[in-house]
Amino acid sequence: MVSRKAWIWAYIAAGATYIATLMVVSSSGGAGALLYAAFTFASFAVIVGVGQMFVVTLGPGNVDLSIPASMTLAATLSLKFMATDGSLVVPGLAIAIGVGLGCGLFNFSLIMLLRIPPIIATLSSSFLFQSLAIWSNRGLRIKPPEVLADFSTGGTFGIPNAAWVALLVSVLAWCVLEKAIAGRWILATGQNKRAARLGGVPVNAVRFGVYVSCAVLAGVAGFMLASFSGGANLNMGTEYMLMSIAVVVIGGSSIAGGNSNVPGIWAAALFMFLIVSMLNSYGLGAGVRLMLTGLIIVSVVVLASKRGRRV
Amino acid sequence: MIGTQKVPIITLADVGVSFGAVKALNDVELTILPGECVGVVGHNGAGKSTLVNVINGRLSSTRGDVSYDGEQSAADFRNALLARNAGIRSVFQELSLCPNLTVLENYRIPYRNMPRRAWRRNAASAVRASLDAVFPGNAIDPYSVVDDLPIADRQMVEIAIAFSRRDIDARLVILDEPTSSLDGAIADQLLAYIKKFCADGGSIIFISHMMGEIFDVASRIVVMKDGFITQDNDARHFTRDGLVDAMGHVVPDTAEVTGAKRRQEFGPEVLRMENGLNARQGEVVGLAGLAGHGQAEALAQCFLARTSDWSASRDPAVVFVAGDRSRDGVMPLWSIMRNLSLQTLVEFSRTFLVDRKAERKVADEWHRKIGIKTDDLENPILSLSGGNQQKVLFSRALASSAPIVVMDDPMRGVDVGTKKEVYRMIRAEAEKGRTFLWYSTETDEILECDRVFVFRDSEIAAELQGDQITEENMLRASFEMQEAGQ
Amino acid sequence: DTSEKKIALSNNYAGNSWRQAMLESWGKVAYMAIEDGHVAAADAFTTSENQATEQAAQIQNMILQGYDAIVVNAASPTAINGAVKEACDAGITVVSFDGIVTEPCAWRIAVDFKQMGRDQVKYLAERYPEGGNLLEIRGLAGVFVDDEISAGIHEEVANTEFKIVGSVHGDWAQDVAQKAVAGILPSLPEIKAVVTQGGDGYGAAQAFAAADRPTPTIVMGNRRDELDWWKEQKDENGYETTSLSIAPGVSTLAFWVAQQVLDGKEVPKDLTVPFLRVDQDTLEEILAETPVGSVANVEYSLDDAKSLIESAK
Amino acid sequence: MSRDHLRILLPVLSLAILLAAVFYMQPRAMSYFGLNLLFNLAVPVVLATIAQMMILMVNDIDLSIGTFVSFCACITATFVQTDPVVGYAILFGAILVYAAMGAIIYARGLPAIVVTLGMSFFWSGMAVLVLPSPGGSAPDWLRALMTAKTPFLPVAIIAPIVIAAIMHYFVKRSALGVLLRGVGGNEQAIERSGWSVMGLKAFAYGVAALFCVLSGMALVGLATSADANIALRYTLLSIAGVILGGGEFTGGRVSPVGAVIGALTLTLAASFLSFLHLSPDWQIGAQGAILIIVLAVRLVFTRREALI
Ligand SMILES: Nc1ncnc2c1ncn2[C@@H]1O[C@H](COP(=O)(O)OP(=O)(O)OP(=O)(O)O)[C@@H](O)[C@H]1O
Ligand SMILES: Nc1ncnc2c1ncn2[C@@H]1O[C@H](COP(=O)(O)OP(=O)(O)OP(=O)(O)O)[C@@H](O)[C@H]1O
Ligand SMILES: [Mg+2]
Ligand SMILES: [Mg+2]
Repeated sequence: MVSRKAWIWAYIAAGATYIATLMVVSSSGGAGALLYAAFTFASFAVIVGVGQMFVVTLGPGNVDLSIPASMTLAATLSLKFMATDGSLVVPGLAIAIGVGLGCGLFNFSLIMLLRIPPIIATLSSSFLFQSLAIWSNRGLRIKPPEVLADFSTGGTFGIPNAAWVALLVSVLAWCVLEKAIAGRWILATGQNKRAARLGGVPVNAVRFGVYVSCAVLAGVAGFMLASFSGGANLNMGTEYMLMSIAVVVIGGSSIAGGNSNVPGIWAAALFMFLIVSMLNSYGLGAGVRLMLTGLIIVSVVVLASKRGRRV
Repeated sequence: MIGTQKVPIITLADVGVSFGAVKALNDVELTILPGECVGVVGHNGAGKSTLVNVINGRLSSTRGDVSYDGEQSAADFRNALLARNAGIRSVFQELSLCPNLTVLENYRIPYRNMPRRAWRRNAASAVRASLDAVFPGNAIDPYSVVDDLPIADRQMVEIAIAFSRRDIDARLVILDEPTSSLDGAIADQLLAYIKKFCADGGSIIFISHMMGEIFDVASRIVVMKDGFITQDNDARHFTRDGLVDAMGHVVPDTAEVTGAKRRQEFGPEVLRMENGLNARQGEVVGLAGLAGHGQAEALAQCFLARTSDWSASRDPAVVFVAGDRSRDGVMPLWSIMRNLSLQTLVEFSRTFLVDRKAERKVADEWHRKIGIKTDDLENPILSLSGGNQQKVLFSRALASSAPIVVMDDPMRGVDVGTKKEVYRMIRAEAEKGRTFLWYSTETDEILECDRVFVFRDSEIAAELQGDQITEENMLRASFEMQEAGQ
Repeated sequence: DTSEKKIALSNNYAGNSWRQAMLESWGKVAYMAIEDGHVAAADAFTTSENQATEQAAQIQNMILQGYDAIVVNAASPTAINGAVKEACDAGITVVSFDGIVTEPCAWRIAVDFKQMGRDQVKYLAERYPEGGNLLEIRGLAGVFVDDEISAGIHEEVANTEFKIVGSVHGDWAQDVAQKAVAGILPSLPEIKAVVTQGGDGYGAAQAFAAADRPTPTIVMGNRRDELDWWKEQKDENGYETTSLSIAPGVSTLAFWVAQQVLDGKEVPKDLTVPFLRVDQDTLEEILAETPVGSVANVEYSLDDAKSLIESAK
Repeated sequence: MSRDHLRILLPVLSLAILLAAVFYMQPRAMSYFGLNLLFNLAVPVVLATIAQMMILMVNDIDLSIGTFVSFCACITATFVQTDPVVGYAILFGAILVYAAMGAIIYARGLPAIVVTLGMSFFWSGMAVLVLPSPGGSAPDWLRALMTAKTPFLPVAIIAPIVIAAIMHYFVKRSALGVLLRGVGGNEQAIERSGWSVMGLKAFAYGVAALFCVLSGMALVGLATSADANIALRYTLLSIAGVILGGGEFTGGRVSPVGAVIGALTLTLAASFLSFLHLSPDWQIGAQGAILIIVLAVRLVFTRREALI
């Protein structure tokens, strides 16, 4: 079992990588710029990571592989709808959220009604979402409205706007998990679904809420990412499949469910960005970079673990 | 026995075990000779399971010496091996079969040096032989998967495996609450077998909260209290009341506890199920019959039909007390407090946030009321002894305001003192108008009920009321159709 | 006469605008060719994931379905050789394009990716004879095209005053490229130019803008949003660069080559198509022809194919 | 009929139905040549699925199978071809690394999903280092083995049958298999009986690695060469195969025969779709749809969960 404060290690790892990168930063403003960039890009990982965390907390076998496809579909449909028209930003966001809702509902009904194991259910639905995205827009890249692009690439009080959004999302998630009844229910369901049901937990509502909110967060992340990077791609978000799982687990959540951690997600997201920057900055090739990434992830996890086991 | 030159199978000298600050065992001196049947009694958390784990070598004692067959050994991890070679075998309090394997495959697991040739056939016949010897007339197929067996069958399998033939003969078999999910008839078969086993020179350590069973089989009784062995004497020196006193549970044994105080007046009918099961307000309804005859299913159905998968109610219609703790009750990663408050979260919280103060209040109240043996409710639930975990589950349900309480063999592993306390609480709650549905494998508990439904083959075979509620009537109703069918 | 022949397109990926344009071009030419009675069928198949193993299975299925020719855009130049060989052995004509295969029995319509890398650097060397620092954005590690373009770039850089100070993998995905560039920028000195593999230019430009660094000369990859951005910059401050990529319409060329082979024509095994290049002065013209959100494209007719085959002999 | 039998019935039926549909649409497939084409690429998938099954059997999950098979393929296409001794030594070392990973996962109580996720980056990096651009070539004997013209039934059919038979014996019949499944069913019970759960887990991981190595080699034998990304999809494919074959994520409930059939079904499902001539827009989605349909059929077979 990973210890309760496992995320300390993720922060240490992120900090160490940051410092190691700074060693080769040339310009004076480089340190700040790196941090700014790290927060910007970590934000997207945090938003999807929070959703994935809720899903993972539901217990073994629960993971949402449809995040990239939901992101793409939400981004494609909303950007197509807005068609660079700045006055349609709010309905555009509503569409992204609506698409997320739809994707989550679809996933949940596969899991609940057809009782398909979540990994496979979400994998299958991701193919369907991908097809929908292709069908709806044929891969055409439509620019986001000016205001939206400005917002998502800009910053407030020296912090990227994307990070503000992610911060809001993670504070909400933290409250749900630590303070709210719903959080207790999620944790209970993750440890022992049957016992939770017999203990008065509305397990279906819990699972419904978790899958739907994960997909909605993916929709929002897709919307923001598309606004940030100048349009929706069919292959946008591909890397967020592994990324979302990685930030959850490196961040110190027990994958067996029942024990989650929001601050750790931030650390892990920053770490995942900084490690790539560090290895790129040191001019290492892709092979070495991937290898070291893997080794560092494993070491962090091993270090964060408690020695020994219960009798 | 005095004068014979028997070598003790195991000797514990001044043994102590601590879990951090908790001293689970203190200054334990114990010697077990061949042919002895030692009954171990004690309140929940007295250290019985810990003692067992020291004897079978799974726990290293923090202090003192353990010697097998008279040979001294340092307390270390090799003890498990020594114990095995000395012919010591255990049936643990928490069932330890692999549910995904067949019965015969489970036989293979404790059998270290099993000959590999045609092992399936050999294993099947060994398990069969042992099952037949311990539980004559059972119909358990060695090829069936454990998961498909009812809990009573599983317990029978585990006991049979412990007594089965292997390369090293069983000399000391430790049974930690082996009868907790067996019904009376099957338990009697086990007791008879134990007597025979001891008469043939084997030894038994028998842990139980059923005083009747202890007096039935034990040649010697060891009383434990708070980690100490307080008495260790020939069984003849104890009386039932004396034993309960020795365990030191201070429960006022007032008259109102007994079944004689059964009420006759009840409120309107609050529950009726398709199979005819019904209950009135303020009534304690028992579900009896042989284990695995559909009582648990009926209870689950009653609970599930009256609660929702989709919403939690501030005033739930029914709450559930689990007997199979690890499967149906305990949240293993959580603290005692969180486990205790799960059911009532929506009841004591006014908003969608958890009201921590109210939670603490509820937990403290029940900690006191039901005597959960811990000094900090923030401790993990798994640090509690089995019986104390059960108390937490009890509190979880009783803390709720639900008018109907469904109990699935809830006293599994609860000590005598606490049982009485719980009976009293159930009575008091019933007086206040709560209705209880109570499935139990213990006749004593069924006798506490106002009305009893006897189950057979998932149907109600008899409804007993008032003076009809006797052990004899229940047994007759349980067996009737089986005999007719044969 | 090929009017009874059936041609299949085996495509390994449909997840970007280039591939979508490629499929669209194929669809157009297939429709016309069937209308005109050139072939009986020209079906397109796409695998669900960009994986050689899946594509190999797809090709095996096409063999079973009795196609006379298979046009392949391969996930790997070597990993589907087994399946391609099986197709050839079954008497099927295999024509590969863009992602070509090395199996000798197949035809290859290749773009010289190495040359594409070299041309980028050559253009930059003309602009900046004094050299400077280069940032290289690569594609997906372990993939043939990535390796070729990168090799071309590095070879040519050796002949110039340029120095590659940073190299990142953008996985040919806009958001990944942007992220990678943003991550490495703080550690880089002033960048004179960025060499890319197509589709990453706009992301790079955004990353530079976000880091408040002067915009270097970014070689573009013919995507409409890249061209748009270039046009914008050009109108604003006379920004100059070049843009080059393989045209998605090369699928139509592959189609006609397959048709010609089926027709019994003698066609050399290796054909080369030029890549489509957009320059400072052709920018407006090509921009006008490129649909919003898509890629600059040229499609080939039967006559184009015939003349290309002639010239290759 | 026991639950175990029911569990295997579904995969068998879905494979049979799919096969019937494929034969109906494409009678040509009903031949030695046709069967070989339909199934030969399933052989490495079958091997990878067995590897995943070994891991799921001990209650873990392996997200690095795809990259590890790719790595093995790269080694096979390079070192094993040019320098057999070095090549086999590397593969053997990789198996040891896997076994060590299993031991560490148990000893430190780590979530397997995280460690294997990390290792997937590691193997991927190693593969890129070994083979920066696609290439290499298959050892001749391997090529000959994978394309051998066996009498009556093609290799593509014989190999899965042999693999299923061996693994069925090993997992379901042998005394060691019982212990391994026991680890998945009730780790504590195994430990209480004095077995080293760490050793058993390491062993299970080692066997899984062995099958990954075989999968990589089979793949190279079929494809004639390798690249660093050649088998990435095997990770999800192998999980889907085990589940489709009636396995479960926890509790040590796996079926080697089911897993093999699951892998074959998945391969066949893709072929089935390409025979349908769907519009390119929907081809990807159809793969999802068919997975959903095949798994939804389980509803009919799995009895309603006892309680919930
Ligand atoms: N792993 C552990 N960590 C901490 N405390 C423990 C642990 N195991 C047991 N204890 C404590 O040791 C004491 C003795 O426990 P033990 O399980 O031996 O009781 P028991 O007599 O078997 O009770 P029961 O009748 O309820 O089974 C209890 O107070 C329990 O809380
Ligand atoms: N479910 C069952 N019920 C009754 N008998 C069975 C059942 N399954 C198998 N048997 C019989 O039990 C005998 C032993 O079966 P099995 O082949 O499994 O054992 P084995 O020969 O010892 O195995 P192995 O050679 O694999 O160690 C066989 O005669 C078989 O037909
Ligand atoms: Mg105990
Ligand atoms: Mg009992």
